[in-house]
Amino acid sequence: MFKKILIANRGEIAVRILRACRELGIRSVAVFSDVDRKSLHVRLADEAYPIGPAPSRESYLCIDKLMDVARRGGCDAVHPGYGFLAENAALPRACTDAGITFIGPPADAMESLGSKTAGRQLARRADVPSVPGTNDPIENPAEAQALAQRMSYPVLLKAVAGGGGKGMRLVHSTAEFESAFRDASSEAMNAFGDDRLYLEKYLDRPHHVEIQIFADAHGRVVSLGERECSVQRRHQKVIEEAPSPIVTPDLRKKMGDAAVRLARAGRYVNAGTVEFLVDANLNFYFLEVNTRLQVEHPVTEQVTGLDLVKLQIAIAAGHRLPFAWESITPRGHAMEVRLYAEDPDNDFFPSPGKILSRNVPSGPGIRLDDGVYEGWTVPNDYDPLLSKLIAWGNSREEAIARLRRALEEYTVIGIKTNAGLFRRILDEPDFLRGEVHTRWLDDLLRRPRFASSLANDHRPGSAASDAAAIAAAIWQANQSDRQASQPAFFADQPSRWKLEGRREQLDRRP
Amino acid sequence: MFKKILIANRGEIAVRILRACRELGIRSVAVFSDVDRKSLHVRLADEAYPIGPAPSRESYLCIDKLMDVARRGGCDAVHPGYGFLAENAALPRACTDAGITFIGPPADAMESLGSKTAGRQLARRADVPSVPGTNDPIENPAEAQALAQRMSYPVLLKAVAGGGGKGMRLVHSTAEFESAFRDASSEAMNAFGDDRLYLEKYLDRPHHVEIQIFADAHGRVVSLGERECSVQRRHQKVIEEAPSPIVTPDLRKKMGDAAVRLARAGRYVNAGTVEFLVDANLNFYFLEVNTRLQVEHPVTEQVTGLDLVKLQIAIAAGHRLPFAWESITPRGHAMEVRLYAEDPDNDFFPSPGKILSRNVPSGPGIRLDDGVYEGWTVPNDYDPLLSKLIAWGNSREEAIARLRRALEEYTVIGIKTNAGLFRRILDEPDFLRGEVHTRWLDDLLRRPRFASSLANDHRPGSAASDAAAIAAAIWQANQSDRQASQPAFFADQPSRWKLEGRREQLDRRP
Amino acid sequence: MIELERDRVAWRVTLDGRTVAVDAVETAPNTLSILLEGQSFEITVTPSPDGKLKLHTNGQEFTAEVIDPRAWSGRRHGAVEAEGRQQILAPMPGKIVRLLVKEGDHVEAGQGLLVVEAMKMQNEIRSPKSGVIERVLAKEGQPVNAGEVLCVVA
Amino acid sequence: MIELERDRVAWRVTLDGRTVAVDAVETAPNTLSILLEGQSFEITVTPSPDGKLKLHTNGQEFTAEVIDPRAWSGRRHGAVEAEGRQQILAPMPGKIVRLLVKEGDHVEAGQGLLVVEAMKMQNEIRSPKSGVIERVLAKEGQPVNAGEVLCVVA
Repeated sequence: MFKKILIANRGEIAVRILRACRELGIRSVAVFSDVDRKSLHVRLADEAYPIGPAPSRESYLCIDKLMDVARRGGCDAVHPGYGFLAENAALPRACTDAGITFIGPPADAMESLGSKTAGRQLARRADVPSVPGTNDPIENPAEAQALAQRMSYPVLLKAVAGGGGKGMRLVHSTAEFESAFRDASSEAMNAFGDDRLYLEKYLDRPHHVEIQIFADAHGRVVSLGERECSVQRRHQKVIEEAPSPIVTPDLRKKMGDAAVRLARAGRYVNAGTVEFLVDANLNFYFLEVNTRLQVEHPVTEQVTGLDLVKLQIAIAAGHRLPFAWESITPRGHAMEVRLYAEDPDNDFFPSPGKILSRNVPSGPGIRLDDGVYEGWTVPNDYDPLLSKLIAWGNSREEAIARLRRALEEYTVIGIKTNAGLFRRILDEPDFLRGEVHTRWLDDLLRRPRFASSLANDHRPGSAASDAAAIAAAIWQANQSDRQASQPAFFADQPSRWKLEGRREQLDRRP
Repeated sequence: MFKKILIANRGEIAVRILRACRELGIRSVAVFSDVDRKSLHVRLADEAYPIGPAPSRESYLCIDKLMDVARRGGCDAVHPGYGFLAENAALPRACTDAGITFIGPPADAMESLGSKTAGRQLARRADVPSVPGTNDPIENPAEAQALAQRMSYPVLLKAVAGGGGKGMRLVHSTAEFESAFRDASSEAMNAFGDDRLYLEKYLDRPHHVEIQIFADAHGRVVSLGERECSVQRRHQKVIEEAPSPIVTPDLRKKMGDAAVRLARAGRYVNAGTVEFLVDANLNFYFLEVNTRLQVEHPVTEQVTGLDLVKLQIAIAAGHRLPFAWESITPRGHAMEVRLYAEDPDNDFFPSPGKILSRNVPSGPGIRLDDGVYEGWTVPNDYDPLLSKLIAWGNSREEAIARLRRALEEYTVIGIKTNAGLFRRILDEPDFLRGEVHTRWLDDLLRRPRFASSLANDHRPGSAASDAAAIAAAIWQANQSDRQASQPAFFADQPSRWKLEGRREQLDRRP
Repeated sequence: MIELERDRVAWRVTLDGRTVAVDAVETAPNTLSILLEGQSFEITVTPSPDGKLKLHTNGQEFTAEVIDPRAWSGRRHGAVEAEGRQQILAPMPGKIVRLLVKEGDHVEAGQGLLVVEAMKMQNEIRSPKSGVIERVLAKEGQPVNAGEVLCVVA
Repeated sequence: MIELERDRVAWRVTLDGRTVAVDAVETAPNTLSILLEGQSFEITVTPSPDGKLKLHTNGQEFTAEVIDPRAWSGRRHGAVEAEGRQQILAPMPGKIVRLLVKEGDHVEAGQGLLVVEAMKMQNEIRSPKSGVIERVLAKEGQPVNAGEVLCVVA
């Protein structure tokens, strides 16, 4: 087993990895940029070394600096976490050159499975279905129309040069095809100076479901089941859960087998995630492979009882996957929310700053993968993920109830967070029924807040609203007293005074 | 189901219960004494009412005040937690009179199983072995000698009026019996004015193992497996775990069956714990029944996945135990430590005070059942339990590694805690092998600290010791600067000065 | 309309004219635990740059603006009393909705003199000193401008 | 023996005569994050009533006593300089183990003058001002009493 692992990352995932190291008796080496000296991962690591200025391209993305720390610190392995260099094949190559083990897939497997086009080619060879369509430009509209017929409508016409929805048309029937093709090509020409189109099957409100796989260096590949990650804001996952509310045992087996076939075809080793879209008829289509630990790995850990980071380390050290793992049965249900320093009133724009005080939830079924602490200043320079809050329950209902309870306990003073977004999502009937798709949250956020169902005590004029108004008045009164520093207004002698608050101005926010 | 539950308790268990209520959509009503207005359970409850001055006999033990709050608040059930009134049959009786459901056993079952002597009589009827011996005074020494022979030595002679070891003799063989009897009676006469003795089988280094049972109001009784609670300081449990490292599947079934028989015999309903002593030969002996939720219930929750408080509430509401629960198989291993505000340098005397700052552990496998928060002042008036820290792992080794890791992350400024005691226990080879008994910790605490095994970096002159010395010097320098308030010493301009610390004085404490 | 009154340890609160039992304590900076007729609320207060307050409780968010009537009378009463003859001025444009005193009345410091409505909020103007109402210039129903003399306490 | 020296942002630390790289920051009240030649320690400091410090790190507990030599020279150097002729007095009973200057030497404020050993600890006595050593009364190996004049800086 390794003696010392360099963690080439920061924030909650660096903390997650160093905790695994500590539990295994392996020394952990953190790295930090100039703004991260006081970061939690630096405080908790066994060793920590500076690697340069705040911009990540001058610190966390500098392979040379990382390898230098690894060598100086006598590390025998490197864990990349997720993000930064985690899917950059140059890092495993540099590790190999330095005689240090990379905790992740080999560089070749990373490249052959990690790139979207190479992954799709591999998927075709491994008999894993991808979203049907022409990846090459359409030469002949009539031929494309015939293909659309075979794929069955609706289909999407997309500009080869496109992006941002320009030159894109949703086609519902063969009758619409010709005019849609004309419109889309001319729009594409206007927008990009390139009128070429390609054809893709349109998946109506698909679920994002991904399979966690593990492969050892001895040819064994296993699936640890799926995660449902359909709740996304602009293609960014915000809530993940395991198991998926739509996946049946039969579908689980089919998707797991497909993911394992793909991993074998790519000679994959270590942890990986095969992402699929699943349509309403439970057809699944390969999307891409993430050749690393996922942000959302804890939900799989909570239902399987496995520690995926420790598994990654063991596999990198050459251990075999024990046979028993193929027969692992998930228990209960787990759900994760990603708590970000974001301003919900300003389109979830990052909102860094100093955490003046906070209450974090705890108790039965609650796990917090924390990357911050009270008194710390969230820097401006990186992804503003603060912590991941994970709830486990015997059932999906219990997991949701615990998550909702934990979110009520969670308070932060000093920075804005997206916690309110999750409270809102957890009240949505669609979500509670598990009927969400990858565009569901974006749709929801376009709807006015008051249209959604609300518990009675959310309404203005409720006890909560009264209490908030009273708190505002008292806070202001205390504040005035402090600013005035007039001892007469402190509690030493009864002082009668009044303060009036405009309760009419008290309105509820999302 | 209930609409509103009065929680007749405080601290972490009140928080634990109100969390269950919130997850079930039941309103929670807290009560608080004058010193508990700012307690966590008051902050987190849906409602909270004052019940009088700090002394518990004037607040938390006042059935009248509690019933008054329950009536005024419109509660339809009362949960007593543990301690305070939890095993006082007057509370369920008062509830019955008020037409409010008591979440716990009926008053009669509480009395028939809860008292030590009544419990033993019931155990005899239910064919559950107790520690062998004469519960009645010895009339005839010769007869007693014959009985001792039949029980097999060693045996204990104990003063009927006794306590504190006076009039007690450990007898190893029949040859010693007569003189031991003489010595013990005369000692008992001198100490208590009563020379009567009784005889009990001496269990050499027994384990404390307890069975968690649940019984519904429809005659169904199940065992949820055992907890090992042998690590005790003066008969007070400090670490608990599930499963027990010494219990075999066969023993688990036998003890579970015995516990269920006993519960049936006592017409028990709701959660209860049957405590046993287990000797080196895996013979088990009934000790007593705790007719309530135990402090250590979370370890059972972590391995079974059940929420015992929710189960209690469901059973009190008349629900049936589902059949499936009999077939519940524990997963992995869980271990709990009880974090107290205690001074380890002063014989673990309670050490209340203000929590100026703290870091609480989190991450995989860690659950914190918290009763306090930063900025709160632990009052002088109650049991100084701060929080329970529970670690779950796939194996006992992993649970221990996670607990150790979590304890390293746990820091508190402002009050003293017993956290260091657990770090010490978790390093003990006996404990790691599961070879502990009810007197093991008391023995350990009598041994000098340096005799125990230590990692190298614990020694003076180590890096940790150097770092601590440096931290002391820097802290003192900063402190002096602050007190002096001389801006010249702040970082604006380079200021050269020296501070010398006597590193020789730096010694390591337990 | 919320009115607060602080005695030795607790707040007495009037909510739309109804007195409610409120027990408020600060548990952390900008965090209040409020017991409102027994109901427990943990409320965090975040001041906005625009002077409004954001309030979070149990996952709900509210926005409030507090207007301190002490600012209106130009001083904080309850501390030392103002001395000499005092003109009571309208603190902002509004409408006199109620006169609480008439000329010749004896008033205590802090006693309400009249009620001004502005921005849909009613605000009581109180006496900065104990004394006698020398003159009342305001009339019920009358609109007033900021700075206008409403009455005089001597 | 630990010696500290602070430049603009960091501490330079000498540990038993060996310079070590230390990066120390305060992460919470009485909580220091120390990087000692790369090793990371989170250390909480609890002052005892007896003036000693309790230190916790990673579950280990240490006790330390810090004696600040600035107290010895009667002032903090590095701030304003003392003025006029200065007698350097022994701050406590001990033994002169080393003389660092001789009569006629020019010294800077803060420069070491001699080393006194007391309670098994060596403490450097430094000049409260820049100037010239007018007289050296102490001898190496000589025991001294508190308050005894050791040298004079003019």
